[in-house]
Amino acid sequence: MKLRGPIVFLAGVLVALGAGWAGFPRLIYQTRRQPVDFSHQVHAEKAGAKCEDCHAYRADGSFAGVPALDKCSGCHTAAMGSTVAEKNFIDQYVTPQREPEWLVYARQPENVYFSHITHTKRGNLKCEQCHGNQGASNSLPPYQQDRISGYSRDIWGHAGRPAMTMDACVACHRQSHLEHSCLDCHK
Amino acid sequence: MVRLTGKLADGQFITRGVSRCSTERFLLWLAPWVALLVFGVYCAGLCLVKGLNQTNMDNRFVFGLWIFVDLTIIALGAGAFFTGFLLYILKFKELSAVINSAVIIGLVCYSGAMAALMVDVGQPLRCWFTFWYPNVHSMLTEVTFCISCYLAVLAIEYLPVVLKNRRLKEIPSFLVFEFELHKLIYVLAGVGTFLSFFHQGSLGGLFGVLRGRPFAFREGLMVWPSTFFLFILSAAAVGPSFLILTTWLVEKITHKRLVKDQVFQLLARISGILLCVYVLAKAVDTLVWLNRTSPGLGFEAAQYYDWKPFGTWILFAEIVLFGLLPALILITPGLRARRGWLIPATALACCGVALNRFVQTVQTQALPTLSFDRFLSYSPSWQEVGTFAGVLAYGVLVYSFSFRYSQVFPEERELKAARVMRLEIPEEELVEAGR
Amino acid sequence: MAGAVLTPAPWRLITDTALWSENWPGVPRPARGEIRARFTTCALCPAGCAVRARCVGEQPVLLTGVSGGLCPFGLSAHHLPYHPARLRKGPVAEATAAVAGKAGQGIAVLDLNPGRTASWSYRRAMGAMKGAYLTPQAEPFAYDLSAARTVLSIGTPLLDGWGTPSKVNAARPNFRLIQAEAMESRTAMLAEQWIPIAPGSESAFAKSIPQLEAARELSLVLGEGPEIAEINQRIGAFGKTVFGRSEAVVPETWTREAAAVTAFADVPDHSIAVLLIDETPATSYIPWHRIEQKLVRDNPVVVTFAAHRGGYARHAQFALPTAMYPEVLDDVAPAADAIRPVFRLAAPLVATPTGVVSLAEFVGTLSGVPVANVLRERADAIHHAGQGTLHTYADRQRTAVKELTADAFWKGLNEGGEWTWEDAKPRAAVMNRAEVRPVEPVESPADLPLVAISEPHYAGLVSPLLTKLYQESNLLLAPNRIALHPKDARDAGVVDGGRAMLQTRLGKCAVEVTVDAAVPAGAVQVGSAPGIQDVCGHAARAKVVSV
Amino acid sequence: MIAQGKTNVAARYGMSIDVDRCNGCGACMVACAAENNVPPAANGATERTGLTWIRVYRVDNGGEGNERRSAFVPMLCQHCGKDAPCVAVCPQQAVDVDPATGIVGQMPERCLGCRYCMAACPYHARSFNWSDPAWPAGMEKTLNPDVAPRMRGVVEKCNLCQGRLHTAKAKAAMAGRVEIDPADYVPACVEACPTRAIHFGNLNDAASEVAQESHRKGSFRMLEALHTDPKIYYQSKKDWVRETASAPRPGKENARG
Repeated sequence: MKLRGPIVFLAGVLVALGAGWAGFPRLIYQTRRQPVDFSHQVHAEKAGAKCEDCHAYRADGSFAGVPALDKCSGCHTAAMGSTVAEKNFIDQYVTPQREPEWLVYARQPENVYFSHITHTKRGNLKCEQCHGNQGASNSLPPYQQDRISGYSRDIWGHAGRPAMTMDACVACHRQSHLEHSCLDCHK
Repeated sequence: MVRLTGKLADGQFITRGVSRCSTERFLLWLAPWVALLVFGVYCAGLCLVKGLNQTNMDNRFVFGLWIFVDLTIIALGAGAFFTGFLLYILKFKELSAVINSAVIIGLVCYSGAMAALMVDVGQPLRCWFTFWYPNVHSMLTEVTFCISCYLAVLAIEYLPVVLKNRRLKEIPSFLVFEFELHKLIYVLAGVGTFLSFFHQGSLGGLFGVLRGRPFAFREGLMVWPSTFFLFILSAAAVGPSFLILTTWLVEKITHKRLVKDQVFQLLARISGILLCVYVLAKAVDTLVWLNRTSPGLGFEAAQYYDWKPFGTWILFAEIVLFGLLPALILITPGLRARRGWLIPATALACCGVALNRFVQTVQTQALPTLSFDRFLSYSPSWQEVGTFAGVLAYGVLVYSFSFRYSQVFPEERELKAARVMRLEIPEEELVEAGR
Repeated sequence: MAGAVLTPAPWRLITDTALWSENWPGVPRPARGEIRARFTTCALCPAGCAVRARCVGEQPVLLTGVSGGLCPFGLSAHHLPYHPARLRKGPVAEATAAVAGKAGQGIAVLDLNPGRTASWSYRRAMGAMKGAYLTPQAEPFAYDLSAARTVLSIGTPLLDGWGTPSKVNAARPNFRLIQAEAMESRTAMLAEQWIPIAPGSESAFAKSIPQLEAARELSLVLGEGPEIAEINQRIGAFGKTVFGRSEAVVPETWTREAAAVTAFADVPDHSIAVLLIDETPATSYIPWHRIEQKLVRDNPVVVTFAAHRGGYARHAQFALPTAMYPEVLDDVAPAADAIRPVFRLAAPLVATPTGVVSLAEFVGTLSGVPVANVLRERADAIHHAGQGTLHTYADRQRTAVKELTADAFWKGLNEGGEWTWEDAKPRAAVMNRAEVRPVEPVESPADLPLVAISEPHYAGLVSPLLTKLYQESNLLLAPNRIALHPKDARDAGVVDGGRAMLQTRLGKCAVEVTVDAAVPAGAVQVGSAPGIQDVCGHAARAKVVSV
Repeated sequence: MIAQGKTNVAARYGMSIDVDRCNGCGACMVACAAENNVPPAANGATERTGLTWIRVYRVDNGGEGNERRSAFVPMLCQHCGKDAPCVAVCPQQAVDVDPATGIVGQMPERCLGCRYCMAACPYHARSFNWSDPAWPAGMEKTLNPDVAPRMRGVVEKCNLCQGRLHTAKAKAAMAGRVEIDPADYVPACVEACPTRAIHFGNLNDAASEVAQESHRKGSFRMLEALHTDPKIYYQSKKDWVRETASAPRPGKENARG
């Protein structure tokens, strides 16, 4: 009889743990599909493309991010391979000249200022250090969007990916003694 | 039939040996306060949903009615910690007669102030940032930490008051819990005293550290400006006065004697002595500020009192009329023994602390700092007044419920028995008392 | 509870709510894209400042000056296409029918921004239709501040947006400024000397100038009114600081076809049956009662071509939406200090909205005068004349016109460029003695105790951000405001920030009140809103009534 | 991991404002609002509830009639020194002074909206978002992508156009430089001023225009006796204008309206 209290307590703890770890992520994240089943690996290997070839810098040092359709249709006016994904891409986007609405995993909040050029050129960082091995992946992972904040789960660095949260930025800046003020990275 | 059972059920919760009014009268008493509370919640909701444009605050009057009310009620609620300090640490045993009342008042004041603060800030969802990313140099961080911790202490201290309810006492585990809690009370009182001493001070420091506002800025010891200590002192001095005032008010409303007269006398004496010390300290502080601090920052103190309606009368009112005068009444045994002197004196003392908080907050913001700037005025919008009224109603309701269903004044039964023996009591009242 | 704390759920939730507080609905996200610079010329006023537009993709997000700053109106012109008061559609077909129905009766075009190529189109169309081309006032002079040593200005906002501010600023260190004005205006504040005069006594003061001690040193007098030209002639300013206003070359056929320029005040009363008004971008406003006075009594037709609802659209039978800078290609009229010819194009920065009509095309269709390509025709005429240089803003190069092809010249103008003919000989100033102005009847001060001082600037449509100056600070007197001395405000029973009624013999207008000790007692400074101007001009007697 | 970038010598960005040149046109205020995505006035906003990071005050010598002389004084965040009054009071570190630039920064996303910093600022340089920001339909297209719009319930103020500093730094990095080109970093108000009354630069660079002007005769700072050590310098040849920098004087009640 004396044990009843602790048992109830433990059961409660277990239920809460289960709900928090297993149920909650399903509830809070909404999985969205990318418009195109894109393979970085194919482009890197067959087209021999480096990151900067598509994810380019502009003359003023700003970063163009995900390339626009122009860049893709430079090669893909007609099918180059025989995959279904490419055929779909051409039919749905290249031919009607519709920009695909890519979902950017690393999209930072509006108030974040991040300069790629400063990190790669002055800081000598490799793309992989923040983006993980994205460039060698064969397919795009599902885009898990937080229902409340609207941000991608990938920013938080789950499942072995490097995190892109403020804590991660600060940790690295602190290590290299480059932590000055909030406005260095916020706008 | 239903009403009868309701009545019976209600009566079963009332402490044995004391008389309480009928359920209908109680509900009648509650009705206006509940209405006011609902209105207050509506006003607060407006501010939360539509934003603070619902208030009349602006970029120059960044704090309005609420900060003044918060500071004042927290000062008045100081009776809780100070009585606890006197009772448990300094062992003034007589004060156990009012400690419950003091705790309730403290809880009401602090939780009310916190609620108002949550409406007052622009982004209530981010309130936890203060705990997660605290700036230890900020007086507001000190205030937030201490008030929320102390509120927790008060809530724990309030539990025994609730648990002393007749029906709740019947549940054994509650009784055990209460007993265990009672052992902790000294620790709680100690912690509570420290926290609240500290945050009364921090509240004083809130404006005292504003170097950019020479009207409020004070020099001080280490990191704390003199207002830090003056606020502690004034809160400690006025807390007991407010306790006298509320207890007297409850006695008047309920037509009962709740506390022995010597408790009143003790509280009044303590209040009076502390008030004397406070007035002296305040006078010295004011002189130092007028002649040294303010001119040192390039501000001739005379200009502060150039702007109508805040002439030098406000200094006089604050220090003499609402400070020295009640202090003298309260330390004179002959005067404070008479209710006709005691009650007005405590009321004056409470007004004094309110005026002090008003000067610190509202007048500071009204005065220009730039030579080409103007003197500003501000009057609260109905939404602000409504929110504040809601806080007041909330306080009255909590107190009413506590008073009805818990043993707020332990001496009440004893005093009542004495009264019943002394007077011929009409029969129906005895019947009611027997319930 | 204890279990839940060990899971990510509560932490995720509080973080998310905090994040949500950053991007909750209502906070817009600026579009991202490549940042580019484009150049144009500001067409809001004749100053025609060179503009560098910072664009995200094609969308301008910030306007700045090319050399030096811009005025607050020009800086924020890229907001105008989105102004809530924009006129976006109108009864085009009905207006066309109504005008056609009055064919053969007195038609006139009122051009509130004269001196543009479009003005020539109006003149040509009116020439073909035997109509009249009207401007607010015939201003034949141009002033050269760089040659002035002592300038007396009677209420002219010389340092506050007059002429071409960059030229004024460049000349400023070299001349002494005496400002005669009732209020200590922005110009008076920066002038070497301020002579306060009674409000409304500008004309009397001008007449007394020859008796002034400083009269001998004066090299230029600026002000309104017919006596100013005479004084300038007397002090020998003609040919030194006062010249005839120059215009860039126009194709010869235009000058042959064009109707004469008539000052609006010179039009006989009740003679206009059809009035077409071009009020965008207007640099001045003629009160409606003056316009009404010129219209025939029997069923006149007034069509205004406006970008917003606030001006004549309130009175005219037909208000037709028209495009304005920076959404339409137009040129900029020469400024008051343009002593040599100049030609600038305001190339559009955003797409021209659909559903707009232009007065030039309207009258072109009516009269059969081809107006579709007039800007190019004029640029070609300038190029053909082969004089002057093209100054391109992007590279700050000056190229002689002779070295450019006609296409290159046109392209240069369209990508932000200014043609000037620096070594042209300024035209001589010619006195126009026929000028007679209607004199305001003297009113009794008894029932209308205040004298109006009007704001020098009329800006028809301003960016919503101008609330920073009008509403969120008291830097500029808002168009719908009046300012009073504290004493007069007390007498009228009005308070700062309150509402009141401004009353004159012409009518009433609801206004907001600013109480300002800088306004002289007995005067009321009035904003430039058309509603106020309709009832209360400069020097008019007025009364303020609390409501 | 990160190559130790050559740390710049700390800069102290500041301004020198020539009051005698300011004609009060307000271009600085509008340019600032356009650059920093400050919304137009919310319904019923007044000079006390509006949002503006820079405000041009009309000041006068207190004279009556002909004796009256006025001037315009632009007031913005004075970017006080290390011990800025607003920095210490913020309960959650939403305000900081950048040791590398001397810029006093305000982080709207960290801000709780308690407004304590506003009470602390003697220059009234801070504004609170009393309402949700609102632009007329379509006008949000004209927002500057380099500055994040703020939400309701937070404090904002001048940060010397930090967005432009970011752009200048990225440009320098692209060109392989460590130091930014001073011509790339000019705040919007400075750029907009038609009379060039405002100069901007690094006060630690003795050769800069602002550093020299800050030592010139007639240079003054607002409320210097408060020891806030502002980096915004003013200058005027007129004695009465320089006196406006000191605290209000006794007996000046209701001098202005």
